[in-house]
Amino acid sequence: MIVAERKPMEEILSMIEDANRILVLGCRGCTTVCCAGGPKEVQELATLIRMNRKQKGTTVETLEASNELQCEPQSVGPLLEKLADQFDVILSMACGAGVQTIVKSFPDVRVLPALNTNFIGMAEEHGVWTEVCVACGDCLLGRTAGICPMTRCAKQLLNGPCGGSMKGKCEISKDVDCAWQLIIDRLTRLGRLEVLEEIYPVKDWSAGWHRGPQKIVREDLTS
Amino acid sequence: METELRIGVFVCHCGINIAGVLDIEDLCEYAGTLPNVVTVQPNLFTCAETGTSGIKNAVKEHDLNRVVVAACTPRTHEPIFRASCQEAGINPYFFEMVNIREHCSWVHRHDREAAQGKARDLIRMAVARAMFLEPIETFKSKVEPRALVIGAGIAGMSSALALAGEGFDVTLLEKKAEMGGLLRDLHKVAPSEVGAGELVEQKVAAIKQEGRIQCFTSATLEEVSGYVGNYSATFSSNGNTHTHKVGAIIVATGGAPLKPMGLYNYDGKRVITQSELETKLKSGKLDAKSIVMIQCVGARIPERNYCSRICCMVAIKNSLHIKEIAKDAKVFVLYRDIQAYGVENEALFLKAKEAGVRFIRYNLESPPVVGDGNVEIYHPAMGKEVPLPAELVVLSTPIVAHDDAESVSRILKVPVNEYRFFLEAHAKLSPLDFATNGIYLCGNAHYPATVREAISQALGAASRASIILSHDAIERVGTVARVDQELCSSCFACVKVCPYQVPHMDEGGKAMIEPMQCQGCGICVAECPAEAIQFGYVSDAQIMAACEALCA
Amino acid sequence: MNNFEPLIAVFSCHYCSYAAADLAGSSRIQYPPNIRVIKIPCTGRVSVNHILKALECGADGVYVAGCLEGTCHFISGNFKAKQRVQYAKNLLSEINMEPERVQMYFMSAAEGAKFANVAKEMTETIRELGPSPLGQNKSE
Amino acid sequence: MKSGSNLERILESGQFAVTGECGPPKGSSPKVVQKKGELLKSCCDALNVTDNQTAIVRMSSLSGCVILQGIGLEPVLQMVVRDRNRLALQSDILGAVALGVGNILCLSGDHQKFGNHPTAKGVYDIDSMQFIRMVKTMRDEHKFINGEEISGDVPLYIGAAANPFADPFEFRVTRLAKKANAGADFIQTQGIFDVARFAEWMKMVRDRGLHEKTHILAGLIPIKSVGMARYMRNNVSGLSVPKELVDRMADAKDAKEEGVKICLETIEELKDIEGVHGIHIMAVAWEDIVPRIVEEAGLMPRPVV
Repeated sequence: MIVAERKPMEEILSMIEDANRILVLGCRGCTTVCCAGGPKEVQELATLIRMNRKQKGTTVETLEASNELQCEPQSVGPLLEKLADQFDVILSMACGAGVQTIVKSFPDVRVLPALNTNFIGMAEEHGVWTEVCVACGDCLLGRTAGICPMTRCAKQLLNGPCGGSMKGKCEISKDVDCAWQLIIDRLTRLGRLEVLEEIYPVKDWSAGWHRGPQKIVREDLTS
Repeated sequence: METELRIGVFVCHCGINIAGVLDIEDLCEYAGTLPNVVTVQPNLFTCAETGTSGIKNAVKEHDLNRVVVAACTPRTHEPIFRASCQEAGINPYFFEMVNIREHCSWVHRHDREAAQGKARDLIRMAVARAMFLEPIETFKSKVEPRALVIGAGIAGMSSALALAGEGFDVTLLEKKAEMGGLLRDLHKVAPSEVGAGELVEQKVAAIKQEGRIQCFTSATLEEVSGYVGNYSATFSSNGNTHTHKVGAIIVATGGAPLKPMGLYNYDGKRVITQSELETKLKSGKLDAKSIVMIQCVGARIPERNYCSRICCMVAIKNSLHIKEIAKDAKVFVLYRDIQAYGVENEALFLKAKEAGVRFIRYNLESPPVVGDGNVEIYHPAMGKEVPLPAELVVLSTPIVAHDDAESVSRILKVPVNEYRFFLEAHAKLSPLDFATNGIYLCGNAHYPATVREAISQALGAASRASIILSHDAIERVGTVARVDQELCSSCFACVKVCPYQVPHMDEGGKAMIEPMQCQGCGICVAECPAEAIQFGYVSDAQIMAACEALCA
Repeated sequence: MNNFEPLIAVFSCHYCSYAAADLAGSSRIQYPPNIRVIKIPCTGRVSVNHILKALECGADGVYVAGCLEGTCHFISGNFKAKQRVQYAKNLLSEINMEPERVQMYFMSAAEGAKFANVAKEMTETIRELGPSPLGQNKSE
Repeated sequence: MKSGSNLERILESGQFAVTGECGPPKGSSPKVVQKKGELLKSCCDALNVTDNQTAIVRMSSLSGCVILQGIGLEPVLQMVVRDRNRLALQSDILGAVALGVGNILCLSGDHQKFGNHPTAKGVYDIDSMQFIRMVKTMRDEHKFINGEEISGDVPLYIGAAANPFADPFEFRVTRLAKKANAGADFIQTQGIFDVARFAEWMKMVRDRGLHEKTHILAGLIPIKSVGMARYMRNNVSGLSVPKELVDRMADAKDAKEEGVKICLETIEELKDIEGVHGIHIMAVAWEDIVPRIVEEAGLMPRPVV
């Protein structure tokens, strides 16, 4: 899932300084699941905004809503469509994709992000998410025992651990596992360590980072 | 379609308990100004017959659909007023109580003005909350009058017999090929001196005679689903798989003495454990004339820091048995601390000392050293190492949990501690219960216990279980959390935070809370990021309304 | 600001702190009349949004009073509450309000005196802090 | 001959090589490089010029190489993949060859987090292994990494690094094998303080015949003070500094002398390990000690091949 977290209040408050009618719009998809931008967090943020204004002796009108999947234009729905124009600002609590979908749906309303979209992650335990995928567009998990060195190796090495790997930890921090140690451990366990003898060729980045916006079209699904 | 809210407020004088401090007339007048309040009535004692009938009459007369009573604590009086509401024909949960006695008149006697203001605030908050009350129904669930007892050692057998004696069917599972458990290996049970074997045979015979107990040996528990009164347990026994419906479950999986591999030259021949000693005593094969017992072997050490509690008594008991067989045998007990609690145990300890058993204390820094035919020990009184003759060395090792405790714990969703002993819901309030309703524990599965303790716990657990089993159905008030699956984002937050592991994902991938299992704490409700969990009993709307009414 | 009388909302759990408040009452232990108890089944029921709401609606302080640590009637409710109170404190800091306006307390059902002391302590804490900028007292 | 560099000639003729290291300045003066070069000129067969070492910005490695060449020294061009993508790497390589550089050391580079620009974006387009192979392909097949033809020769003697002290230990030799297969002609190891562990690693290297595929130059870091020893023991990832060594430095009357002594003892031990074809001395901020060490290790004068 996409993992995000709320921006610092200071940043949010300064973005909406001149807005008096604010729609705080959550997403019931990923950002609900990562507890950053679901209905509960929407309420929390709206309340904090009102509290802040009240402290300053001014008022603000907030409306709290969440739609199903903010990155799906269809999920805007008629009700939201009707409401949106009444607001100075739509403060989106979705990921970057959700924010931009709302931007596209409401060309005349200021749409602002309340979250920082951090990474694609897995839920380690309740309240802990870790980055495990960088959406490189050229998945190599099949050759690395299911552990992604593009995400989890600070140098994105493809041919084994660098000289900074010590006691299973990465040189950048004792709290970070060396991805290659994990890969080697798991390949050893699976009895497939020999796959690492081969020199992994240079990566095809054309489908990944720094390559301009990507698009996937499934002809069988389009109309 | 919303019916108009019609709230009646009843303010109690409680004699002078409330009226002596607060101005009831003012409170009534104030309550009358609050939104949706259609009638306000003062009572001398609202809980008296005149008061409750007053409520019932007012409901009819004013067509009330919400009742607020400002009186004493709901912890004692709420049921009375809920019953009045029900009798008057409105849902008993359309009732809200304000505590202006314990929380106001009794504690602010010296500041009447402020107390009066606080009472007004509390009434205002309650009226606001009342507007969002939701009707709550009770529902019933049938109880299977059968218990599952896991483990047929002394604790499990005792539980099973007790339950059968009360007329309940029992499914008794034993993982070994025969019943009896740990006791099978023992000699005599202190302080009664009853033969352990006899005790086992008695119980086994009783169980075989008891038609209500179905015992399955070589059995493994595989799966348990359901909830109190209505569990379904699947297990295998001798190659067959069975599924039994049971209303309650007792965990009596026991424990086993630690095998002291690698400790004090343990070899099972010249260096043996207490239970191996008992086997020798039982068969009359003990011929050693000098015996050294070492206590706390593998216990109360950093990696296993609990005291097994019973080993001191076992050592005392066995040293006395040795002295009985051979008066001139030299018996030394090397100990760190002695656990001989209670009159009888203390008496046995003295008896052992009188019989010439020598007790020498050691500490972890200078443990005894087992040599060839002797044991070296630092004697604190002599201040030096002393060799003790030892034809036989007996190690007292702690009871440790069985390896399969973990799997039973997982299947039943009940907790174990770091040493895999099962963990009760509350050490004092519910020592035999798990937090999950309808599952109980006893014996060594919980913590090392003497036979006597194991039996008392077993009877207690059986009695706890019979409270459930004796009902045809369990009635449960719907003060429980419920998932609105339309809103559920399938984030698993409820699954992860519920202390009772009740929420789960249903086949549609949405969270589901079985009302019979829900304990009504509301933890998941507050945690759910999708606000998809409803809790009509104490809803967000009610709490928010009370907050909004904090200030007039 | 000597005449400032703080208004404090208390989320009190049925099994422990509400019972402790009852005991304070039946023992006639006097404490400041500044607190307003909102009864909940377990402090685990309290969400951050409830705490914020009470503050937004004018409470000068809010505290959550649960069972003693390790003895929650619902096992871990008071632990969750403690975490959420801490989170709420962080949120207050983010909007430049004093985090001390929100507190967590633990007490058993038998601790009537503690309930009273906590009420006193919290009232004093809030009196020191002064009126909440969101409260009804702020203009005084 | 692959490049015909002095280093190549010495190693290929079976002589014990000595290389040194020269860190360019955090500034634009060529004099600093020249001064270090003069110090090391007589005692080293080639001099590595570091590439933004520890991710701290310095004068470029290639410029350092050219400056050294100007005073008659043979440089080893260090290059890290942290700062350059495959385009920049290849173009710099061509430029280096054009300027007469004959040796290259292909590295990943220390993570940017450790340097003076911790917020910089790391490039890591390709990894060090792929880098080695890329240079080899450029040299041997006259092809860029995309398969296109290169006009002209790319005569480079290719080096790589190895760290026998990093984890997982067993995999370190596999990684060395990969580097040798990728095209590393010589290897410079991490600084060695734990000779026993290095010897163990070398045994694994010999078991796989790798000492015959590539020339291993054992890394040495002369220790100047107990503080430095302690720092390296506690803070430098990938180094193994035994406690006894720290104690020895702490107990020494003259720490610098003790450091030299340790270094010389280490060299003696290294000479006896089969498969070690030379040493690489990294005397960071203590360049002036190198001539003495090489002299007293009995490695002077340097052979002319």
